[in-house]
Amino acid sequence: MMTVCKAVAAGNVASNRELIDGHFLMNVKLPLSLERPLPGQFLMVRIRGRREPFLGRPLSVYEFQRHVKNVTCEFLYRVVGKGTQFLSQLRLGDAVDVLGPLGRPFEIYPPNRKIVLIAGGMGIVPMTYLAGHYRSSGAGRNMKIICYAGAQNADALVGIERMQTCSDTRISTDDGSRGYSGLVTDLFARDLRTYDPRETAIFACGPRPMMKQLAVMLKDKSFPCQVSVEERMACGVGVCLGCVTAVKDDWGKRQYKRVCKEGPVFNIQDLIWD
Amino acid sequence: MMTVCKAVAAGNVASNRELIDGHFLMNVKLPLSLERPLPGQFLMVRIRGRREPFLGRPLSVYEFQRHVKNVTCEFLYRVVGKGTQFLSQLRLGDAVDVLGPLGRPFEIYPPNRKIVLIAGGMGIVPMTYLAGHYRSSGAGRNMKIICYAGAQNADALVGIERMQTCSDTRISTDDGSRGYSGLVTDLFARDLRTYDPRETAIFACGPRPMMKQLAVMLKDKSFPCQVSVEERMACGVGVCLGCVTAVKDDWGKRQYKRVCKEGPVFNIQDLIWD
Amino acid sequence: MVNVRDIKTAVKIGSLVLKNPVMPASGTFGYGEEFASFVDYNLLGAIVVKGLSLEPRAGNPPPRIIETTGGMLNAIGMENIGVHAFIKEKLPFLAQFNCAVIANVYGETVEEYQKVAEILSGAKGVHALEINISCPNVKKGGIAFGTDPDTVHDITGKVKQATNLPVIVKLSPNVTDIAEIAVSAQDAGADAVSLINTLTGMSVDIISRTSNIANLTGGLSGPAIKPIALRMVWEVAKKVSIPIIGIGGIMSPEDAVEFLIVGASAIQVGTANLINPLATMDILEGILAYLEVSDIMDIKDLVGSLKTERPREE
Amino acid sequence: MVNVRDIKTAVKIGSLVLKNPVMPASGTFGYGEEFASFVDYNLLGAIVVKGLSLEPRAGNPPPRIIETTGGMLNAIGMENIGVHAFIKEKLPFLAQFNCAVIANVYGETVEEYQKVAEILSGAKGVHALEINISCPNVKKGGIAFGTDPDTVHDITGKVKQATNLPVIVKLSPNVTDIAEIAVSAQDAGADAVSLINTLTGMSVDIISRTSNIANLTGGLSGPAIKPIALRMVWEVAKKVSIPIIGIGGIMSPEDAVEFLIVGASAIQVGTANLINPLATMDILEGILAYLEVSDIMDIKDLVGSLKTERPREE
Ligand SMILES: Cc1cc2nc3c(=O)[nH]c(=O)nc-3n(C[C@H](O)[C@H](O)[C@H](O)COP(=O)(O)OP(=O)(O)OC[C@H]3O[C@@H](n4cnc5c(N)ncnc54)[C@H](O)[C@@H]3O)c2cc1C
Ligand SMILES: Cc1cc2nc3c(=O)[nH]c(=O)nc-3n(C[C@H](O)[C@H](O)[C@H](O)COP(=O)(O)OP(=O)(O)OC[C@H]3O[C@@H](n4cnc5c(N)ncnc54)[C@H](O)[C@@H]3O)c2cc1C
Ligand SMILES: Cc1cc2nc3c(=O)[nH]c(=O)nc-3n(C[C@H](O)[C@H](O)[C@H](O)COP(=O)(O)O)c2cc1C
Ligand SMILES: Cc1cc2nc3c(=O)[nH]c(=O)nc-3n(C[C@H](O)[C@H](O)[C@H](O)COP(=O)(O)O)c2cc1C
Ligand code: FES
Ligand code: FES
Repeated sequence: MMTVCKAVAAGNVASNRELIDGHFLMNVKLPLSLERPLPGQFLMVRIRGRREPFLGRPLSVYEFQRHVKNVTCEFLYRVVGKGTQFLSQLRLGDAVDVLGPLGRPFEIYPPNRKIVLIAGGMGIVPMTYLAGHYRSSGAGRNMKIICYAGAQNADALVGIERMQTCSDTRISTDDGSRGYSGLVTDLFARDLRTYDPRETAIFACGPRPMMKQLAVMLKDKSFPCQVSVEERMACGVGVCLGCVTAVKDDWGKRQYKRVCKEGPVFNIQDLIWD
Repeated sequence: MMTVCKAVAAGNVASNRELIDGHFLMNVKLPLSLERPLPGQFLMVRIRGRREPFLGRPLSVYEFQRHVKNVTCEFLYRVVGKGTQFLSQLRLGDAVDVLGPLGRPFEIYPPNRKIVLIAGGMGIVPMTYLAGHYRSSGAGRNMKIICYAGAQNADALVGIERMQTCSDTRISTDDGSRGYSGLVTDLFARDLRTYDPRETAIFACGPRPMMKQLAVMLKDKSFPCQVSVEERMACGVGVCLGCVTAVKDDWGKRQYKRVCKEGPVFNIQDLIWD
Repeated sequence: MVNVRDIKTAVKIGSLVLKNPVMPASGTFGYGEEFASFVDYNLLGAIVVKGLSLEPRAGNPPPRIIETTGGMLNAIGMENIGVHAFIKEKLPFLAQFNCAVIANVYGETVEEYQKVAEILSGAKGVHALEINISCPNVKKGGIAFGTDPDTVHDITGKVKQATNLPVIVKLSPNVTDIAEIAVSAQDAGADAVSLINTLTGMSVDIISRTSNIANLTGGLSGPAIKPIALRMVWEVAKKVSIPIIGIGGIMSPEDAVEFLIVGASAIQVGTANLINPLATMDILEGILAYLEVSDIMDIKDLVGSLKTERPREE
Repeated sequence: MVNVRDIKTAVKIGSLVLKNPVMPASGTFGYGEEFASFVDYNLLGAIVVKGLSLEPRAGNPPPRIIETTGGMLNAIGMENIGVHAFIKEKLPFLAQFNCAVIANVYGETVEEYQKVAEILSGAKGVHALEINISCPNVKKGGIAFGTDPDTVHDITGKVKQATNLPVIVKLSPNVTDIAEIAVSAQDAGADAVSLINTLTGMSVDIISRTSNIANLTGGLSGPAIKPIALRMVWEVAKKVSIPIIGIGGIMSPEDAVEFLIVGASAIQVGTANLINPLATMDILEGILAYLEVSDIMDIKDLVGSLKTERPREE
């Protein structure tokens, strides 16, 4: 199942615009040799020929399209530091290097389940790509997809448009400026008892505290739940051991796993949240 | 005479195009507060917000114009390393920081002399600005300006167009592909005896070996000759002592002078060429 | 939120009180003449001038500098006009500002350090001495003074005898254990330590196969060395009780705050001045803004406030 | 101009002949599995694997890395699967390539170094050992082994006794005099030295006032440290006669050539791999191109060819 890319792909920015304050949608044209990322996989993105930012930055795929002469990959990202700041300054034609697709993708369960997606903040990105995958793959076309999407406030709710076209989307904002007032996990908690663990599959991506809360909520329940976690990365391919997160191994013993290789997707019950 | 700039001026690239292979003409829009550089002065140019290149790069002024709302400064530069490489990638609207005008300008002699300009390679830049100054200042309008301009070959002869409009221009190329075949100093040497030291003022800028040869040629002659020399710079304003060149002091003793402060213009007989 | 005007920013170095912790680093501000048109010296904590020796020094032949990734190498070779000319020609200009003047002192023998210190102590308008011990010790075959704890103890003690000005010992980072050196300086009576000076480095032109620096090696400065400088300040802060002045790659207010958090009471801005003559002012303003939004009333509360237990949820 | 195919690139490390001087640096290439799809190992001078200890180690908690200007800090904490698992699970894969395998060895006691070396020497497919002495010496209170010449002499000697493979001693840059340490290693029988390992550094999050590295400090690598690494190779080259492997911030063929010119016989590419998995190949190709245009028939003629007299006219 794991696919390995053969080299760094040379891309060019086709567009890069600010959707809402500090949130950018960037479309990158890439060679046909780039494989289609599976839901949950990510790419390492770097500005070509620059040493600042120095390392690539991991970004999830928001949309991916094959064309006759190239492929295009869309990224949706929030400016949080220097790396994303520099990315946000890229303009039409600027050169970027892209490494990927990387990481362990979501396991796609057989289509006899309800799909619940829980997205906090930029977690919406892999969730959207996953929902798109379900919808476009024959098997998933008739599945019920419910998406819970949370953000700090209505203005920060970005990227949910595409989600809305393919799922029943329920929105929360921390300040109540749109949808449910509170955390997205609280919104989901209200509905939790309506889902049957044997007929439901949960997928989640968001800030660590949100995921932790979800883990607590699901602790004694038997829902299958896969989450995509984030960690600072250097190589993205598993050689530097820089991106580890603590997980329980098969015997329940604590050990570190590479988010870029054994992750970013983990079963929520395997993760250790201390 | 020396003018000190009060701060770094925030500029924006208005255009930046490759004239001939590896030679760029860049026009930068700058605030009105930027003083008009005197011939021989330079500016420190940096790409705003980047640490690579790290230091500013000294560039001579090729042309300077005041407009109603801003000033524009033209630079003509050759890509020789990382700094100029990055400059060459700038595009319309990109932000640059400019510090200046800096350095000791050419001393403008009273207009009763023939002006001889000798330019090797990119030395054409300050020579062109100087010629323009002579022509536009009332005093110099009727002076005779002869310019010797040399380059490696016809293809590398860049920037001489403007010079030709205001002077009698004589061209040399190392390979003879245009004009005199040989070094520009040799071309000038052929004419040397036609100039009267009491009626001539020489200005020169070019690679160090060319300047050294000129110094040897003029050694026992009494021509006033000012040259603009180059040295790697960090601050451009005289604080780091990084840019020194060896000169003879008033008693003939060897000492170091800052090219950015006591220079870049020196009397040729003061320089030490070892 | 605190009002920025109420924030206490004073820093004590021995008997000297600086109004705030921001000053330029020696060698990146000349003798304070060139930057007077950019920076209002009345606002700075102090001015630190280029290193002074007993006699004028011509310095090294060019090229003296080369850019490297995130920094630069320099081998100026301690070019300076000598302590006497400094006092006569440069000090009167600086004396007009309401700002402490710190003289950076350089010697090739312990006696030279002592002599220069003595001369500067007699001059009106010098408020503290910074002893640059990263200099080659001519008597010991060119090994830097600053790499041996005993030599540092010796120099510090001798300089202290020669002056009643506060003495700051400026440490070399080219050592195995900088904290040990700092403790030596403290034991010998130093009023403060400043660190780091440059790391010795090299850069080669592969076409001519010569060094890009005529002196062969040079001192590395700039943001490239900031992580090393921060670590060294942290190590020294754990071992000494005298104030520490943090130096090394400070380009922004955020950088300066990092140094304060790991234990520096004040900071010096070096290479950043060469890129932006307003760097000291920009950094001072930014530190104040940080204190304001962080609700810190006295900068002392920030100094050494690093939390070493790291809660996993940030 | 020479033909690139005729250029001699072989490098001797003790009894081991590498076909060319380019190899990855330990810890930036894993155990060689991940990069096999990018790099043709048959073309590399050698593969150097992640540091191995006697028992498996879990390593440090995250965050383990942070970007800095022109480089990065890491504190992986020597996570590794242990020497036995390496031999059983990883070595067979590497053995299929026509490429020397160098095992990086790590220990907390001299005995551990010796034991790991012994075990590796019995394994088929390991061609040399690289002894990482930048590790905390548990017996001596966590001070790194590599900072004391006597300890280095001791470790090197003991490891040499335990193996008949060529032994490369990898030096720490966090020392006052790296040449002294290199000489110690040579005297004790090291077949080569490699340098530099990372410089200890720090980085602080000013919002949470915690270190950006859970371990508090980390090792600085990348182009930021290249000038320091070059200078150290130059210093060591003046003092030892065994081959030197240059490491530190090599991102391009030009960087690698600088190291060869100051005296390295071979080079390791570290952090560059993390940014560009093809870095080793690109650098190898570029070195060959440089040799070709420079008319150098044997790479040995480039090694240590720095001209220290610098004609002013370049
Ligand atoms: C597999 C994966 C997929 C991702 N997909 C997306 C995406 O689609 N859109 C998006 O906006 N972001 C995504 N991220 C997060 C993104 O990589 C970081 O925001 C980015 O690397 C920050 O770089 P910076 O230099 O701007 O910030 P920095 O200055 O490096 O850091 C700013 C803040 O962000 C935190 N941070 C830095 N790197 C990471 C990281 N890799 N993961 C989490 N936090 C980090 C820092 O700890 C700090 O608090 C993803 C991360 C991972 C691991
Ligand atoms: C007062 C002054 C005015 C100048 N005006 C112009 C101009 O109008 N147009 C133009 O093209 N260039 C001009 N230069 C030269 C220009 O500054 C350098 O070419 C530039 O700094 C090189 O930067 P780089 O990073 O591209 O090259 P680097 O990688 O730094 O160096 C490449 C080569 O250029 C040499 N070099 C680097 N900096 C300088 C320098 N400051 N002076 C001389 N040689 C240098 C290096 O030694 C090396 O051989 C001027 C220099 C000075 C001092
Ligand atoms: C051009 C230059 C000249 C310097 N001259 C001196 C000096 O005379 N005395 C001294 O103690 N330090 C000198 N230094 C070191 C700086 O004061 C400072 O310690 C070092 O550069 C690290 O700080 P930075 O990274 O902010 O530049 C000099 C540094 C530079 C770049
Ligand atoms: C993520 C990472 C892990 C490393 N692990 C090891 C190691 O296990 N053993 C070792 O000797 N050096 C290790 N190093 C040091 C490198 O081998 C190399 O000496 C150092 O990074 C400097 O080279 P560079 O600037 O090219 O990266 C590691 C470096 C990095 C960045
Ligand atoms: S980022 Fe290097 S191992 Fe994951
Ligand atoms: S460039 Fe700093 S003194 Fe001239």
